[in-house]
Amino acid sequence: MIDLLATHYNYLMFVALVAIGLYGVTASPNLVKKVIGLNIFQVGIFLFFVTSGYVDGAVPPVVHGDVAGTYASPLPHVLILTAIVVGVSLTAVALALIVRIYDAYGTLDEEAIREVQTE
Amino acid sequence: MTPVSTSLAVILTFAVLAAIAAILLRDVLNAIIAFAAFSFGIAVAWILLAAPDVALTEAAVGAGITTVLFLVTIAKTVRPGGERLFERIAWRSVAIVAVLVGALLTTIRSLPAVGSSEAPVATSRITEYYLQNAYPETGVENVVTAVLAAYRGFDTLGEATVVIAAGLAVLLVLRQEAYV
Amino acid sequence: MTDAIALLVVVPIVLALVPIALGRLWDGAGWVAAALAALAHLGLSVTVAAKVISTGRFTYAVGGYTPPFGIELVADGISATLVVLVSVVTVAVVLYARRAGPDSNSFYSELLLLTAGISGVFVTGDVFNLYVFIEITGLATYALVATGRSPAAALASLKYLLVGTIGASLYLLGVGYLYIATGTLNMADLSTQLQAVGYDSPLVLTGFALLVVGLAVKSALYPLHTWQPGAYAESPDSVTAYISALVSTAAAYALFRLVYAVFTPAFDAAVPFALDALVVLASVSVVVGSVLAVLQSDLKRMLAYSSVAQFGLVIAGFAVANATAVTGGLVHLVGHAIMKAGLFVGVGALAGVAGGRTVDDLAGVADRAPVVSAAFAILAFALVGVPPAVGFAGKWHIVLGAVEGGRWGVAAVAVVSTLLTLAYFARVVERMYFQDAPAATADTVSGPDATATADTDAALTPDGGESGSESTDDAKTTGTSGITIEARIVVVAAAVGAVVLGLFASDLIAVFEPVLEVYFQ
Amino acid sequence: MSQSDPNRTYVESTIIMTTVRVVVPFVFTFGVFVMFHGAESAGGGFQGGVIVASAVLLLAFAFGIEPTRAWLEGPLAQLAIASGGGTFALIGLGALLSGGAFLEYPAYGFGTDGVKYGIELVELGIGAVVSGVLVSLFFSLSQGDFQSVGNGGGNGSNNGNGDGDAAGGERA
Repeated sequence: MIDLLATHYNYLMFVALVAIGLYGVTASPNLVKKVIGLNIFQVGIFLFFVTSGYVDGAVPPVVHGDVAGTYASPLPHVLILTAIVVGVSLTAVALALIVRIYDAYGTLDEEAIREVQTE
Repeated sequence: MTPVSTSLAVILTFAVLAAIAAILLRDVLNAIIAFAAFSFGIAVAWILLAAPDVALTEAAVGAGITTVLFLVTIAKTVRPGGERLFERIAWRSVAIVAVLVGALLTTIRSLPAVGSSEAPVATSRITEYYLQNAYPETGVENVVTAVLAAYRGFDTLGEATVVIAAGLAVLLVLRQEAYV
Repeated sequence: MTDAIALLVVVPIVLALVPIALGRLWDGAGWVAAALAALAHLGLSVTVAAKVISTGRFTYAVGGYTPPFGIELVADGISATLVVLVSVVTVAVVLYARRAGPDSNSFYSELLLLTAGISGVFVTGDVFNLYVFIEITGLATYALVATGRSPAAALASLKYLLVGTIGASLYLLGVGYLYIATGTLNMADLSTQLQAVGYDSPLVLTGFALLVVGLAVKSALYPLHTWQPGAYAESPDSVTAYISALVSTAAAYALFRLVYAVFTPAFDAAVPFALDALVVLASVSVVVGSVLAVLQSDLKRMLAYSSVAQFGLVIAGFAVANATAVTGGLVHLVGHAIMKAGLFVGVGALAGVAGGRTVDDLAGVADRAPVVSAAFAILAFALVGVPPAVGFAGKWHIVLGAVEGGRWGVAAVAVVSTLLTLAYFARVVERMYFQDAPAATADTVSGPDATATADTDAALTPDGGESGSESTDDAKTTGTSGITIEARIVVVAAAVGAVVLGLFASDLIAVFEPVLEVYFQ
Repeated sequence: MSQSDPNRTYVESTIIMTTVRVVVPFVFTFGVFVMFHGAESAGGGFQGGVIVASAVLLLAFAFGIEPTRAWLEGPLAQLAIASGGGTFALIGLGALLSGGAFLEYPAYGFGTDGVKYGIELVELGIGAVVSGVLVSLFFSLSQGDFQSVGNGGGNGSNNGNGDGDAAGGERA
């Protein structure tokens, strides 16, 4: 078990972040905090990818002609760069929606909005 | 444990604690500050994982722009009052999360060890091909940039499209034609 | 020639930039760009389809980089059919939106980006590239849902965004598991690598589960459908028509591609419980979706829950995993898109006449809008599965395949769902044709003249609803009150399309066959 | 930053304004540098675009959001987005015209250097898109008033004291 902790620590943290994020999205009564949870959820997945590309003692994949040396795999980095940009785009749209929802209902609390709606 | 993995473990633990704080703190402003700390910690983790491009992006996007957008949003809205510092625990969500966590934890043992040079990703012919051919084929030393713009340029076109779609989306949502 | 497949994605993106650049100078830039893009897309998709029919499946390496190092696009009988479907629906919706709205430059730009995203999902041969296109599709859809005027539209959009992003992220995590197990992202490469890794590896199984759950969220299977009824009901009619026809369709197609092109039937043979579980999930979705549809009084919500059921049926067809059932699933996927788009445009048009969107509001509407009512009824019965319409062809093959594969449960569920579909549509059609309009709503119609027969362009509607009220141009608002000529063309074309496609279903199946033969050797 | 009127949050301060005036050109240049420098080390269009956008954000924080918005009024952000996206797509399409596949840089026939400059142009295009979108995102969100202006809550000053009661304008 200790052994697993030492060799797979990043993956345990990935599970932790995904769990925290999913909890935040589903449990937070406040809409802004749901979006924060969504971001944490996504970063957890990014950790999974970036860890997969890491090799002990690796340097960043900037190659000057010769290939000698240990490099981190560039592909996961590329994928995560794309995913981060997708994530911030989604966050921006979510926040715009939140501003409009606030303007209409005067609150960001999920329960309070539900009450206003059923009135 | 090598020095890198110790500092990595420390910074990841810090990030997880900051994430927990961001979710549990009841005041939204405090939650956003905790989230910014979380993003900053994660950016450091990317550096330790030899991913400076990702680190730069995380720092600029996560700790920078996203935080500013969050702040601008809550500047327009009212924060929940009350004395409690933390949220109540929602047990129904805990159950949903437990299902996912349980499923993911069973796979941990099957995953290759962190930093293993035997892992399929490290030994993949694709990784090897990029490291060997990116510079001769594109003249770009940073392999990440070469893959991003050349080998997987179609992804990157899609990514730019997502950004444009987000810009348009905010306009459509707020219905103001002044910008974009 | 083969470049057309990449241009299917690029051309809408480029034309989406035109209204952004020219929007301030020229108000009409959006619609013109959208119309041009829709026609160009049609030309390109027909080019791709023609090439597939004449020379068979082809692939395209973007940037000239050989897969799996670069991104590969794949055109086969199925993806070519679906991109033609995208073109047709885009042409119809752009036509319809000109009068029905929302008519702004940003709207058309976003619609074009959505078109690009959906086209990308259909043609890509790379699992991460698929994620990018799924996210483009998602983001553009959230924005379009929020063009609805009510605050409820913003709430529905945010809910969709939260649930949809969780779904897409689970898909991404699934891709991560496959990548960490194999080190590759190309679908064709993955299919061989996965076999080498072993289908019973926990990583592969978890990857499969995550991909399926992620895409099930996106295609709105029960109980992951929670975003869908609100999003469909609160969107403007033109948006509902577009997303109901294409967005979940793209997700269901992605599921099909992953199950057959990446995991292949060999996976099903090695790990039968994976697809068994999917069969159960899909079957539950069929039954619950149908029941919920029967319970709705709001027409758009009824059609939305109907989609939950129909996508359950399509995915059940995929999960039965024999050539007949998969063919049925694909035919129903295409047919459902046409029928549902037509039905939603029909609801929008009829609501303009009837003055409301509930089942009861439609009482006696057939007298006032005979053409659209007839087309709506045809589409309704087509979706129920009355021959010769395409709904019959799809469901028939799913049932046939289920019986062939010994899945009596799926066959039974399909039959039950057909009865329930009949139940909710019969209720609507009965109101339309066999009940008199209540006096209250009769006032909103222009008068006794409007109850005249079909194409007499008598009525100029005073207040017929949101669609045709700005009738500056009499020539365009001919005929029955409040229904624009564009809406009529679209609904009638959908009805004709559903029947014609049903008559030529065997040709459609012949186009799919070579692709499926490869999977089911 | 509190929940009050954002225009009042930004108090004019000579020191901050002067500092920002000095710093902004450097930040801007650094952003453009990062866009180009992606070929040699960490960096690229996205990161550079974000930094350029943050230069504008700095101006907004120092001089107030409204004056900065007025200063940027005009088609600048739109043109950045359209031309950035256009650059990317046209480089891809140009390769088609030169007889290659979409985005096949070598098809231009300038050898490895050609590929490198093609990639840098693409990064610049991405940078333009990202900075344009982020700047307009920021101003849209910070303004936050949409077409419900007629209902009272206009001018971006949604006073934060009204808790609970549904602010006017059920329908925009």
